[in-house]
Amino acid sequence: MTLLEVESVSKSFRGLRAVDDVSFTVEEGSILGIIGPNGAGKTTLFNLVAGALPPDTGSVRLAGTDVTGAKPHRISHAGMARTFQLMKPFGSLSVLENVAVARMAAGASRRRAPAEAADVVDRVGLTRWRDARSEGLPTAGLKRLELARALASRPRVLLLDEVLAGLVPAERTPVMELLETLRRDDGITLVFVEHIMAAVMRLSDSVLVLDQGRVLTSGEPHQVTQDPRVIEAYLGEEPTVAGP
Amino acid sequence: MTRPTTAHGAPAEDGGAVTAADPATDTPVAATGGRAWWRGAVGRTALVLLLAVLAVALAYWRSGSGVVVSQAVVTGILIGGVYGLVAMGLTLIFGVLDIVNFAHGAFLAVALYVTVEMTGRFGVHPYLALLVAVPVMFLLGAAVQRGILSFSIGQPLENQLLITLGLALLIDNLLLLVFGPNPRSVALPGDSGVEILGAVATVSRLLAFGVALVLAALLYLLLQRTRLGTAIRAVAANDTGAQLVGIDTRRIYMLTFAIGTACAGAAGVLVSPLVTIEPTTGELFNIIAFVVVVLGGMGNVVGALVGGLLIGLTEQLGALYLPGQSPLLAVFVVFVLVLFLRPQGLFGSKA
Amino acid sequence: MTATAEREAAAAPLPRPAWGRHLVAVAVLAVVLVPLPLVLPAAQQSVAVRVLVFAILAIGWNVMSGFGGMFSFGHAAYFGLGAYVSVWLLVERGISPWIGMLVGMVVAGAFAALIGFLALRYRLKGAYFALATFAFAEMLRLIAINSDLVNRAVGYNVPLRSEPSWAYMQFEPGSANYFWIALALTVVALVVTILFLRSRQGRFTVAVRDDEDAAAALGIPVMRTKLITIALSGAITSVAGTFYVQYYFFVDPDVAFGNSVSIQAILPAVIGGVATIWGPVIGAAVLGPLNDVTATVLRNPPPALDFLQGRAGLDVVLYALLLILIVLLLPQGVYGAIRDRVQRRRAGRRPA
Amino acid sequence: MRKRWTPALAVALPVVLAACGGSAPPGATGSDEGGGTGDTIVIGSLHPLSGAAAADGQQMDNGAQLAVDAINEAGGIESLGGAQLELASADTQGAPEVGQSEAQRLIQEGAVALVGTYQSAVSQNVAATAERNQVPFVIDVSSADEILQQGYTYTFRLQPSAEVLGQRGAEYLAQVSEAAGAPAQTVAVLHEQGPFGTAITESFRAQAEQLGMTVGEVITYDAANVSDFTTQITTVQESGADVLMVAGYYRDGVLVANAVQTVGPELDAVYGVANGAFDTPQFPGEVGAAGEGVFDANYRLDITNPETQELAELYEQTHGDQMRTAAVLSHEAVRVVADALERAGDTDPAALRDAIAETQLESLMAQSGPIAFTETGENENATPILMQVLDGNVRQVYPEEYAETPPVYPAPPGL
Repeated sequence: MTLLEVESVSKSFRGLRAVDDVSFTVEEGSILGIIGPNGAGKTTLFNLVAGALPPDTGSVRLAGTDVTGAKPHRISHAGMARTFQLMKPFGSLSVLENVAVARMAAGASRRRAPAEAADVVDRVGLTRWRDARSEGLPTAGLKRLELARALASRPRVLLLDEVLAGLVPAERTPVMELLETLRRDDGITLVFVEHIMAAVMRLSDSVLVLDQGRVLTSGEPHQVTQDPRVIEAYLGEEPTVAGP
Repeated sequence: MTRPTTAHGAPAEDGGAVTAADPATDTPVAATGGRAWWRGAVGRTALVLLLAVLAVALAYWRSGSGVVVSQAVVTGILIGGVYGLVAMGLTLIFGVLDIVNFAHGAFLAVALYVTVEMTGRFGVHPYLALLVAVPVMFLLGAAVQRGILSFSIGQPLENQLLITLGLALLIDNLLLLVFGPNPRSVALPGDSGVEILGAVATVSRLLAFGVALVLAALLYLLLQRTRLGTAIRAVAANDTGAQLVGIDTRRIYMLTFAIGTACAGAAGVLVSPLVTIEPTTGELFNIIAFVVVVLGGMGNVVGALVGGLLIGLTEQLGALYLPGQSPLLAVFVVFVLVLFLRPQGLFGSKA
Repeated sequence: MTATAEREAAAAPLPRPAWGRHLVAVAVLAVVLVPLPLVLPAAQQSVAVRVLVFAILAIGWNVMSGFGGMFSFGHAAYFGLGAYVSVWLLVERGISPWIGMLVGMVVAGAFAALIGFLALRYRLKGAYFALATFAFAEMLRLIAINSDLVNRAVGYNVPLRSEPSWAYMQFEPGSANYFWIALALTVVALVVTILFLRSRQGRFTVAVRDDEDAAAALGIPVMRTKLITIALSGAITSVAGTFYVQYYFFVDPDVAFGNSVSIQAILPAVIGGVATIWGPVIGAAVLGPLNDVTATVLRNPPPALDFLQGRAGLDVVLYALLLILIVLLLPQGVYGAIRDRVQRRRAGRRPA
Repeated sequence: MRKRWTPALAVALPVVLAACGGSAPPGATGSDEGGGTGDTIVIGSLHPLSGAAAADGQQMDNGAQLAVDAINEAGGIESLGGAQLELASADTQGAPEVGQSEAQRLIQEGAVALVGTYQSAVSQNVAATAERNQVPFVIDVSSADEILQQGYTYTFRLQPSAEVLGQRGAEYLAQVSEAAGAPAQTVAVLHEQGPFGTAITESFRAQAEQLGMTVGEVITYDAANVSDFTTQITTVQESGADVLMVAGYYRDGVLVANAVQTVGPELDAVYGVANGAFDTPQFPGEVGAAGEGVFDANYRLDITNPETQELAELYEQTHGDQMRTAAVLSHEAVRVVADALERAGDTDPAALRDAIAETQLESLMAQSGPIAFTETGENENATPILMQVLDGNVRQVYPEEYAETPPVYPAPPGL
C-alpha cells in the first residue's frame, strides 16, 4: 500500500525555487533514501512534507488523506514524525522528559508517559543520559534524542534528516541497526536524507536524487549511483562513498 | 525572547528558509543598500505620503477649518522632528546592542540640566551647550555601557530592561538630589513666532527641526561612509560574523551606546527651550521614542526621523479625529498596526 | 576548546521534577506564615500584604513570560481588568468582589488570549512582542481615562461598610483577615502554577518555549498551547488586581493600567528567578520591603551619614542602585542562583 | 560566569537581611519617636517628596515643619502641659499604595493625626486608611470632590473643592469682565483629562452657563505627554471664543502660555481655574512676556495679611526658596491639628476629631472667613481668589478685599 504520496510540490523563496515540482511515493514498510548535493532542497522538501512550510503548489497525501499545508501538529497526529538536521532538544528538560513530552503529545497520559518514554530512551541507547539536561548532550546523544522523540509519537512514517551526520563511524552502526529493526519489527516506513552513501546503500529500498530543487533521478540504490548525471552533480561536491 | 537553548551551529545546508520567512527575526540596519530596497523604499514613501494626504483631507473634513488643519500639520511635523531627534540615538542602541534602553529619556534630562547650568552660570547661548553636552554625554554613555550594561550582555531581555529602568530611576533621582525639584527653563534669545503656510511656529522649534535633519544626515553618513559605521552595521547585522572578520564587538557596543547617548545629549540641548526642565522631563519622550524606533525600523536613523514625523502628525491629526480621546491612543493604534503588518518597520528592508 | 567539557558538565543529571516536594513546600510556607499577622504590627502587616500582592502579580507574569517564554511588558492590562471588573460589579451592581474576582479572571484571561492571538498571529517575538503587550495595556489605560462607563479618570472608591463582611471582603483596618486572604490567594496561585506545570498542558508549554518547531513536529498544537498559557497568566494576575482594590479601597486608570504595574509584575520574578516556581515569591519578599528599608535607613541614618538625612530622592537612588546590582550580579535571580549552586554540588563539581 | 557567585551572595545577603529587618517589628526607630506618650505628640506628614510632584511636596513638608517649630517655640500645647509637637515626615512618592502603607506606619508609630497629601489618588487611599483606623486626617491639597463624598467622618479638607473652584472661577470671570464693560460671552476650555481638570471644568461650565456665558469648544489633553499646544490654541482661535479657560498643571500651563503667544489668538483673557502654573512665582520668569496678563482663579495665601508675609519671609530665609501656596496649606493643616489638641486637651483620636470638627481658626489664606468645617469635612470658607500676572509678578486682583491692585481687563495675550 502507498503510504506517502508527494505530488509535484514546489516552493520558492524570493524567486529562488528551492523545491521544484518534486514527486515521489513511499510504500508502507519501505525505506526511501533522499540524496543530493548541498543546497539541493532536501531539508526544504522535508519541511514541505511535514507541514513546517506550506508548499506553493502540489499536494502531500498520507495514507490516502490530503495533508497538504496542514499544521505540523496535525500531520504528526496523522502518523508522520520527523527529526531535525539541526537538533532541537527541549533544552531545559531532561532526556526522559523530552521523550515523555513527545509521548504525551501523541496522547499518552501524564502518568503513563514517563514509563513508556523510558522504554524508548533505552531502545535508542540513551539510558546513560536519561536524566541529563538535554541541551548539554554531545552531538551523538542529541541525534539519538531526536530519534527517540520522533519514535515516541509512534509514527507510521518517520522522516529522518541526517541522523548520522556528525557521528563517528563507530557510532553509526548501532543507529543503522536500530533503523533496520524499526522497519522490520515495528513496520515503520522511513524516509531519510543522508550524505553518508554507505548508509544509503545499506538501508534504502529506493533512492531519490535531488539537484537544485528538482528530481534528478530515482530508483534502486545501485542503479542510481551508477547514473552519470548523479556522478556529475556530485562532482567536486564530496566523495560519493565516505561521509564527511 | 525565548529562554537560552543550545547555540545553533553553522547555517543549515538549505534549512535557513524557515527562519528567513519570519520577518521579526530580521535585523535591518540603516539602508542595507541594494536597488530593490530603494525601489521598495520609494514605493513605501509614496504610500505613506498618500496616506498622509488622505489623513489631512479627513482632518479637514472633521474639523472644517483649514487654519486648524494646517496648524496641526505644521506642529505635527515640527514636534515629529523632535521625536525623531530623540529616537535617533535610541534606534542605534536598539539596533546594535539589542537593548530596550529605558534610560534614554533620563540621559536626555542630564543634557537638559547641562544646558541649564551653561546658560545660567555662564550666560552663553543655549546651543553653545552642544559643545559641552555632546562630548560629556558621549563619555557618560561609554562609561555606563562599560561599567554596567556590558555585564548584562547575553542576559535575557527582561534583565536588561530592568537594568535600564533602574538606571533611569537612578539618574532621575540624582538630578533631583543635585538640582532640586523646582522647574527650570532655558530661553532662546530672539525666539519668536514665525508664519509658515498660514500656521505659526517658534524659531526654537524650527531650529530644533533643522538640526534634527542635519543630525540624521550626519549619522547616516557616519554609518554609511566611515569604517566605524561599517563596523557598527556589521555588528548589528550579525555580531558573531563581525567578530569572525576581526571586529572588536565589545568596542563597537561601547561606541554605539556612547554615540546613542551623545545623540540624546544633542536632543536634550535642542529641546531645552521647548520644555519645562524637571528631573523627570526626559520620561515624557521615552514611550513615544520607542514607538518611533519600531515605526522607523530599529537601527535605521533615517527611519527614525520619518517615524518621528509620522507620529507627530498622528498625534496632532488624531486629536482632531478623536476629540475627547487622548492623542496617544491614535499613536498606539498606529503603532500596533505597524507592529502587526510591518514589524521590521516602515523602512526596514526585509533582509 | 572547552565547549565539550562544558557540555559534559551541563549534561549532569537534572533532578527529577519534584512536584510533590514543591506542593509540600507551599503547604509548609502557608502554615508558617499563617500566624504572622498575630506578631507583626499593623504597618509591617500592610507591607506583608503588599508583598503578597506583588507575589501574585509576578506569579502570573512568570507563567507566561518565564515558563511560556513570551516576554510580557503589559501585565498591567490583566491586573487592571481584574481590578476594574470587580470594582465595577461591586459599585455599580453591588456584586460581591469574590464573584467579581472570578468574572475578572475570565475577562482578563480572555483579553490576554486575544492580545496573545493577535501578537502571535503576526509572529511577534522578543522585544516586539513585549512592546505590543505594552501598547495594549496603555490603550486600555487611555480608553479607561476617557470612558464614562468606568467613571473616566476619577476611578472608583470601594464603599465602606458599617460591618465587617466576609462576603464583601471587608474587615476592620489592620485585620489579619486581609493577610490571610492574600496568603490564601498566593498559595492557590502557586498550587495552580505547580499543577499546571505538572500537567500535560504545562509540559507542552515548556516544550514549546524551548523549541517551537520541534514541539509542533511532535504533535503539540503550538498556538493553542501558547494561548492557554497566556490566558492562565492573565487570570492569575487579575486576582492580584481584584484584591488590590479591596485592600486599598481605590482604583483609577493609572493605578490599574499604568506601566509601573507592568514593571512591578516583572521585578519580583527577575529578582527571585524567572521560570522558577519560587522566584516570584522570593523576589516579592525581597523587593516589597526594600522601599521601606531604604526609606527607613535614610530617615534614621547612622551618625556618619547624618548629612544625607532628609535629602529627597536619596532613598530612590539607593533603591535603584540595589536593583541594578541585584539584576547584574544574580542574573538567574536569587532562587535560580541557589538552585544552580545546589545542583552543581549534587553533581559533585565545584564551580571553577 | 560561575565566578560571579561569591560576590553575588555577598550582595544578596545584606539585601535579604535588610528586607527581613524591614518587615520585622519596629525596633528603636518606632518606639523612640513614641507617639502620644510623654511630652511629644507626633503628627504624620505625607507628601510626595520624590517623583514628578517633588517640588510641591517638599514645599509642603517644609511648611508643616515651620508650623510645628513655631508652635513648639511658643510653648507647645498648653492644655497638655506644654507638650511639644513632632512632625514625622513620609514620602508617598505620589503612589497610592506607598501612601497607604506609610500612613499605616505613621499611625502605628503613634501619630495622632495625619496631614497631606497633594495627589488626589493618594489622598483617597490615606483617607480610607485614616477612617478605618479612626485617626483624623486633614487634607491640605487635593481637589477631587469624591474624597469627601464617601461619608468619611475623620477626613477634613482645607483647600476648596473642585466644585467651589469651578463655580467661583466662573463668577469672578463674569464679574470682572462685566465691570470692565466687556462681558465675557464665549468661553473655550482647555483642560487636562484627569479627574482634576474634568471636575473643575464641569463645575465651571455649569456656573458659567447659568451666568449667561456660552462654553464653546472644550479640548482635553493628557498632561503627562503633551508637548505642544499650537494646534489646540489655533482651534480656540477659530472657534471665535473671547476667553480661554485653562485647567491643568505646571508644565502644560507653561506650554499653553507659550502657544498662545505664538499663535496670537484674539482673546480678551487667558483665564486659569486652579491652574498649576499661572499663579506660581516661577511662571512669569519662565514664560516671560507670554505670561503677561494671564489670570488664575485659585486658592491662595493672602499676601495682604501681615502674618502671611512674615511666614513667607521666614520660609525664604530657612529654605532659600519662594514659598508656595501649598506650603501655607500644610502649615495650616498642622495648626488646625494643634488648635484642636489645645481645645480637646487630649490626644485621643475621637476627641481630637470632634475638636477638629468644631474648628474656628483664623487663616493665612485668602478665605471668606475663619477655617471651619462643614458636616462632610469641607472647609466652608475656603475660596479661590483671582490673580493676574502684571509686570512680571503674580498679583492678587479680585475680590476687592484681597486685591493688591485692580485687575486689568481685557488682557489680550502679550498685553
